[in-house]
Amino acid sequence: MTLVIFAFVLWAAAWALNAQLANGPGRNGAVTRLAVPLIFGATLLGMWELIVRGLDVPMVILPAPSVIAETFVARFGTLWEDFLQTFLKGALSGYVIGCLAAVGVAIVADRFAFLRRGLLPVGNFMAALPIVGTAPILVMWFGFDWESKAAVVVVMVFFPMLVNTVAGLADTGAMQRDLMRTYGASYWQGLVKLRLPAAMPFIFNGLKISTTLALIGAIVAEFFGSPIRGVGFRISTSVGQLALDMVWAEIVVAALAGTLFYGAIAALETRVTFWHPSHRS
Amino acid sequence: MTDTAPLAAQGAGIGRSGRVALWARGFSHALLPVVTVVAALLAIWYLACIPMNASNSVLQAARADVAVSPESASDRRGMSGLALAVRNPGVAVAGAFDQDRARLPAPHQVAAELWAGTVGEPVTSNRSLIWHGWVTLSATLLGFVFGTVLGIALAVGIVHSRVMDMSVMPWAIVSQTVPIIAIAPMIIVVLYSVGIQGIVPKAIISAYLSFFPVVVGMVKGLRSPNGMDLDLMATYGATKVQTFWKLRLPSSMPYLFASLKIGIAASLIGAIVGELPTGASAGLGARLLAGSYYGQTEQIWAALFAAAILAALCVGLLGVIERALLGRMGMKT
Amino acid sequence: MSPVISAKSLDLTFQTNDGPVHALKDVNLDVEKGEFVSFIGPSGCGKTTFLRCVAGLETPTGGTLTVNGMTPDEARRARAYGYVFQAAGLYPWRTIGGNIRLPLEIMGYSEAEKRKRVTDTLALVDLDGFEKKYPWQLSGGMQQRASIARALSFDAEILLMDEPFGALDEIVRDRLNEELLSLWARTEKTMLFVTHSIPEAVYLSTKIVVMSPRPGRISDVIDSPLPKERPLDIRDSREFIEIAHRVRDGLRAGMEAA
Amino acid sequence: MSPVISAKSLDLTFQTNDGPVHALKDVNLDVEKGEFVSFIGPSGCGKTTFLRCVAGLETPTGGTLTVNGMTPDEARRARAYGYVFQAAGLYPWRTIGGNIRLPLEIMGYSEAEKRKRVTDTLALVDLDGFEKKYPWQLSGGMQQRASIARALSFDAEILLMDEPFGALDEIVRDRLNEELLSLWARTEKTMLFVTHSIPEAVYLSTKIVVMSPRPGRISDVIDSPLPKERPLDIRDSREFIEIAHRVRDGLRAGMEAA
Amino acid sequence: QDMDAVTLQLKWVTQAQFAGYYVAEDQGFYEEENLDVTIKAGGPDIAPEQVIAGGGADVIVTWMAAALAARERGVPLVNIAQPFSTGGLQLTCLKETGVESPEDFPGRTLGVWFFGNEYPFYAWMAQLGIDTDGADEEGVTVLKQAFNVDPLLQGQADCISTMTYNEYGQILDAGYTEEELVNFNYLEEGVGMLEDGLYVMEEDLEDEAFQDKMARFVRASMKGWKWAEENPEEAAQIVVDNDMTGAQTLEHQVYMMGEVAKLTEGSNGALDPEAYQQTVDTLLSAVSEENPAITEEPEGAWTHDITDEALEGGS
Ligand SMILES: Nc1ncnc2c1ncn2[C@@H]1O[C@H](COP(=O)(O)OP(=O)(O)OP(=O)(O)O)[C@@H](O)[C@H]1O
Ligand SMILES: Nc1ncnc2c1ncn2[C@@H]1O[C@H](COP(=O)(O)OP(=O)(O)OP(=O)(O)O)[C@@H](O)[C@H]1O
Ligand SMILES: Cc1ncc(C[n+]2csc(CCO)c2C)c(N)n1
Ligand SMILES: [Mg+2]
Ligand SMILES: [Mg+2]
Repeated sequence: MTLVIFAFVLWAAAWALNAQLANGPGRNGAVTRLAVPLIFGATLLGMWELIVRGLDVPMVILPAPSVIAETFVARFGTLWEDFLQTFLKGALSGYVIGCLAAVGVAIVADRFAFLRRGLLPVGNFMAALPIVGTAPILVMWFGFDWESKAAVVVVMVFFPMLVNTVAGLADTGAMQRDLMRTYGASYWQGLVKLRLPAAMPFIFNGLKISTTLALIGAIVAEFFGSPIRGVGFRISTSVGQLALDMVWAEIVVAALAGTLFYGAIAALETRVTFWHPSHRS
Repeated sequence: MTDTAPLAAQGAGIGRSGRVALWARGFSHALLPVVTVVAALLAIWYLACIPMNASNSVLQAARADVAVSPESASDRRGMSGLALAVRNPGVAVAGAFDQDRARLPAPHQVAAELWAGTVGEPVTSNRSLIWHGWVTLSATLLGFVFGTVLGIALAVGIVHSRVMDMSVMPWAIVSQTVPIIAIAPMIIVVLYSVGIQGIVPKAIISAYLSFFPVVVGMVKGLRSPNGMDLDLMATYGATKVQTFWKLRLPSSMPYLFASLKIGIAASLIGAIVGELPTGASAGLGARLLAGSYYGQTEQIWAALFAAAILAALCVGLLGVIERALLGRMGMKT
Repeated sequence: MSPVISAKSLDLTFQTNDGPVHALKDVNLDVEKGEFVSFIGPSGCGKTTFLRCVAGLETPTGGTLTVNGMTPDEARRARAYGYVFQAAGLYPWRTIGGNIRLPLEIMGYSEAEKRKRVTDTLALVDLDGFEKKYPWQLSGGMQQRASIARALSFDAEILLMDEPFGALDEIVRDRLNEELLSLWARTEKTMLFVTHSIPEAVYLSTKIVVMSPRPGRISDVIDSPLPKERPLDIRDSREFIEIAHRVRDGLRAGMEAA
Repeated sequence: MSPVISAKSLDLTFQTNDGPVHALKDVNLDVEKGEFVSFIGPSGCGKTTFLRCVAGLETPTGGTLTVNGMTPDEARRARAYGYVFQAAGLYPWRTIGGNIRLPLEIMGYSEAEKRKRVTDTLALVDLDGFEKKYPWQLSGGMQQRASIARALSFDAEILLMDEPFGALDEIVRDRLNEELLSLWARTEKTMLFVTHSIPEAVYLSTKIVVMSPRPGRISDVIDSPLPKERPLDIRDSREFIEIAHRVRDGLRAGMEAA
Repeated sequence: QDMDAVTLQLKWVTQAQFAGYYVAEDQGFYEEENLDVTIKAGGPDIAPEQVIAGGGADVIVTWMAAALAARERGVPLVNIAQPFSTGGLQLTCLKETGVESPEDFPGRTLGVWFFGNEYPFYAWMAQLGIDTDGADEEGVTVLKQAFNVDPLLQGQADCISTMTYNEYGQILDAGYTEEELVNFNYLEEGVGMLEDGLYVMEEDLEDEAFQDKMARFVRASMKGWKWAEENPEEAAQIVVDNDMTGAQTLEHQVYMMGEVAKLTEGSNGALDPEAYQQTVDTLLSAVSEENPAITEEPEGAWTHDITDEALEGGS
């Protein structure tokens, strides 16, 4: 019980420290910006550890972070193999195919107003659907290896990407478009020099949303059949083996991969859409 | 009125009232393209049934002693559906649209299954899609309410406290990279062990997925008043609380609704995912899974479409509320 | 009688990422009760900044500034002034009446008082009958009048106006100028008015403050000899053109010195 | 010599959801080569619409309009004119140089030619050294000059300008007016210039077209007797004030008639 | 008077595999024993061992391999009864692929259920000396099979796991005949393991009242099983009535009941120590990294106390 009390003391202390940092003199410094969330995260982990130990939570219900960390190090080889299978083969390939296809279709839809007016409501509708539900079907169609995972990811990222890109391509000011007309620009010139650059903030918005979707899609699909590696595979079999430490180690892998993926796209966004008001320093 | 529209003007067609003309224009502008696209998708679907179901069509034909090529089953193994359909066009077309365990059921089969599941069963029956839909919907709505309340609360905190902004926001993003499907069974079991079961665990998964768009949207919304709007409040010597109720909250409404629409869709996904691996015995997710266990593809598709319709209804309803509320607030959407 | 607003060697430097910006330097100005003071000067010379200092929205980094003998912040809390921004800035989710009621709600007026004041100020700016309309249902000029009404509703002694007519076209602007003058004549408020337009400044003011940039300071203060009663075509008069000339010269001199 | 631009009983009606809007009615106008024509009139009188018709961005519903003897659409394809919009409208993802290069890329100039023209036009509008900067790193006045440079870069005979200085303050505006005049004198282009400001119209033009609204039509065309050489203080001259008066009267008459 | 509450966590969704419990509930056998039983259906990712460890159930149905594995991981499960005297797990192959005997496995793709069902498979492969890390001359490709027969029907696997009472029937339903299929029964291959036993937590058993409750529970459950064996049609109907998904068909459940009856036939509920020992030996014969079921001989993993008491009281 003392450990639990100590957990809350830790919380209060860390919060006070963060309040100091966030409102103190170095409030805008890079160090503070990094330190505050890290302290917050570390506090959560610390509380988790203390509470699990304090309440004697069984390992098979919730392992302590220290145990998870040990497993993470000890089984790193397996985790790496799973990461390659799920992330590189399944999620990433599906992400690339899905996003490219969506941008392609969006460009075609942008060319033909009729198609756009028809496709956009349908796309909006589809983007709101629980597309994960197609996972069992796609696994049946594309087999149990990474191809079916990629297929699920393609379907999942396609519609958000399509809707964003179409919206982006249309997001040019009337004046910007008129300018192109005064130059007697051709359709393709207008596309390359005006609409695609103008659409970039939207496209990146779609790309960012799609990162998490891609990961979820790939992992969910593994629950419906997979080779004997992969994050989703390992999670479901480890639950069966009551190896909860391994389950959490895989969750850490997924969260790390997802965060890095998101971060990479966000970094790319800052470079490509540096001109957008939200990115100007 | 000095300008009277000439008879030849657009939309002044003979024998049509202006309203009809306007409707007709709206139709050709908005509805016709959608109908066309949907029709095209249906056509593609029907066409796809032929190769997708070819191997089974051919197998069944062979069983019925119809000549097929190649003749031996082991030769056919490994051939693509398209190749089989090309070599046995008649058989493939004949068998494509009414199989029991089709790889891809035809649209009318799915429609029939949907019809049977909704109109053909009393709503209290465990075979009724309406009943299963309600099971999923109730978890969705509860989770949506949890998620929205949590999301708004976090957003209010983030906007007003710098510490929260700096520490919570990054972790909110990280939280969404955690594969919820992985923790879904654990959430359920852990809650089980503290005596919570039924709708609440699913709702928690829903809330987990739906709080994020609400946080992001509300933070944006609560920060949307520009410097001038805020300064105006300062010139009145308004308190933080007054500024929140009279300025920040009203101006966040359009953002709130935009994120609520995303949130409810996410919430529905959460409820279905919560029903998938955890052996929930009812709900659209359970239907989906049961369909998969017993090879009932029509049942999977019907559950999928039911979920789609549910999503559309939820989002549509939010849209109606949005228009009514923002309209009353004098904000055009 | 002591001045309503009194600035002594006022200084304000903004700390920005690109280094400090000296927005106001050694500004000295006294404004007496009932004066109409216009501020004119090129973009970035600190007109808005000065007004914001008076309003307590910005804190000077040097010198002293008193409003009604208090610090600007105290004056702000005492609701000593109404502020009108460049754009009307009405809240779109409130009707015109609701917008005018806003400060009254915040300041805790009684329901009856609120109703009365809304009706009164709407009449003052000639917008009776528009109480239930939403801002976007009104023209730009009407919106701007509503925003003036909003600043008038709680009857502050001082009115601070930052380019209130900047976004309007010349003809609407002329009319609003006339109305503003008559309002001022009736209510005897103290007015601080920022503008970019020389004719506007000359037409409205009893005192014109010409400012120049980098760093922002006062380069000339011109007391207007024009009578209080000013028909629109006073702008073609000899005196008017002379003052306008002096203002323009002041502006140009400021520009070249910078 | 036949006129560069010739409009005969031009008519344009927009079909909107609230019914038709008669934006231009029976507009007749000839513009000779090398003229500087200003269009002035209250908001909504059809100034922009007329310029857009000339540019082939809008299709008249009646009458005839020729540009260089061609239809406006042909003229557009032949890149007969440069167009400057009210706001600078530079593409934010391109540098100033990149923005000026844009029309050249589209029209397929050679790399060397592009480089040369960008340098030349930047010098013309006094922006040398800013080629590598992004639009948002420049002040509003500089952006507006860059957008003029963009319209000049491909050396069209006609320059259409729709309130290019509307968003700028009076002093910057004065300077750009001077520069525009000298540019016009040097290049002998034909200018069509929309403005809200009477002094600006009078100062710049050889011909002032006064328009009035509902429906938009030309209420007066004033040929300016001012010499081609115009120092800024010509604005205090008798002649200048007289023309300005006539323009103002024309405007007011148009308003009342509507 | 107050009835004693018992929560039973099943390993899988509602189907005739668990008919005995549903029958006992439906026919009032539990009530006769003064028990208020809640039957919780399982699912592909519900680990009953985890549920009972968390306190969500008093007694669970699971396979012995999974129960022993959990025991080694600190969830001290004890087998108190074994209604299934033999097992129904098998590997089913299509003849047309050319698989006739285990010698044909190398180079093939085999569908395997995980989630506790993989232990017998790995034990078998170890016995055969076949690698499981990829299809070549010595090895097979293992596919984590979802709980359906698609991989076989869609040609993605040469052999898949089936239960005699469920998936095998589905393959037949899909149009294949017995002659077109080859079955490898794990029991016959010597790597059978006890299925569907009843397990409780060791510390609970120290409580007399709990012991008594379980004895009554087992007695009533076995009565349910025997009733189900004798009345397969009615039992199937009871199962269908209890299935909330509405996905089960009576026809399939009758088939399943018939096959399940062959597995429960002859069991009075008491665990056969020999069968237990065979399960343990098989598991210990194939300890490896991917098959970490158990590493040492378990102690006290079963008891006859409950069944003894149950059988006594019943007779
Ligand atoms: N919050 C701020 N942070 C940093 N610099 C500021 C800030 N506000 C104003 N400035 C700078 O201070 C100077 C004066 O600005 P101010 O807005 O007072 O000018 P102004 O005279 O009102 O100009 P305008 O006519 O364009 O409104 C400018 O250089 C401006 O960039
Ligand atoms: N695309 C359009 N569709 C419908 N009506 C339009 C359209 N463009 C302009 N109008 C209407 O045509 C009339 C003339 O507009 P125009 O933009 O030419 O006026 P303007 O003289 O340029 O006004 P301003 O000084 O405000 O720019 C206005 O009543 C306007 O509402
Ligand atoms: C304790 C227990 N463990 C595994 C199975 C395996 N199993 C038997 S049937 C089936 C699929 C659906 O019928 C599965 C996975 C089980 N039944 N019971
Ligand atoms: Mg200002
Ligand atoms: Mg215009």
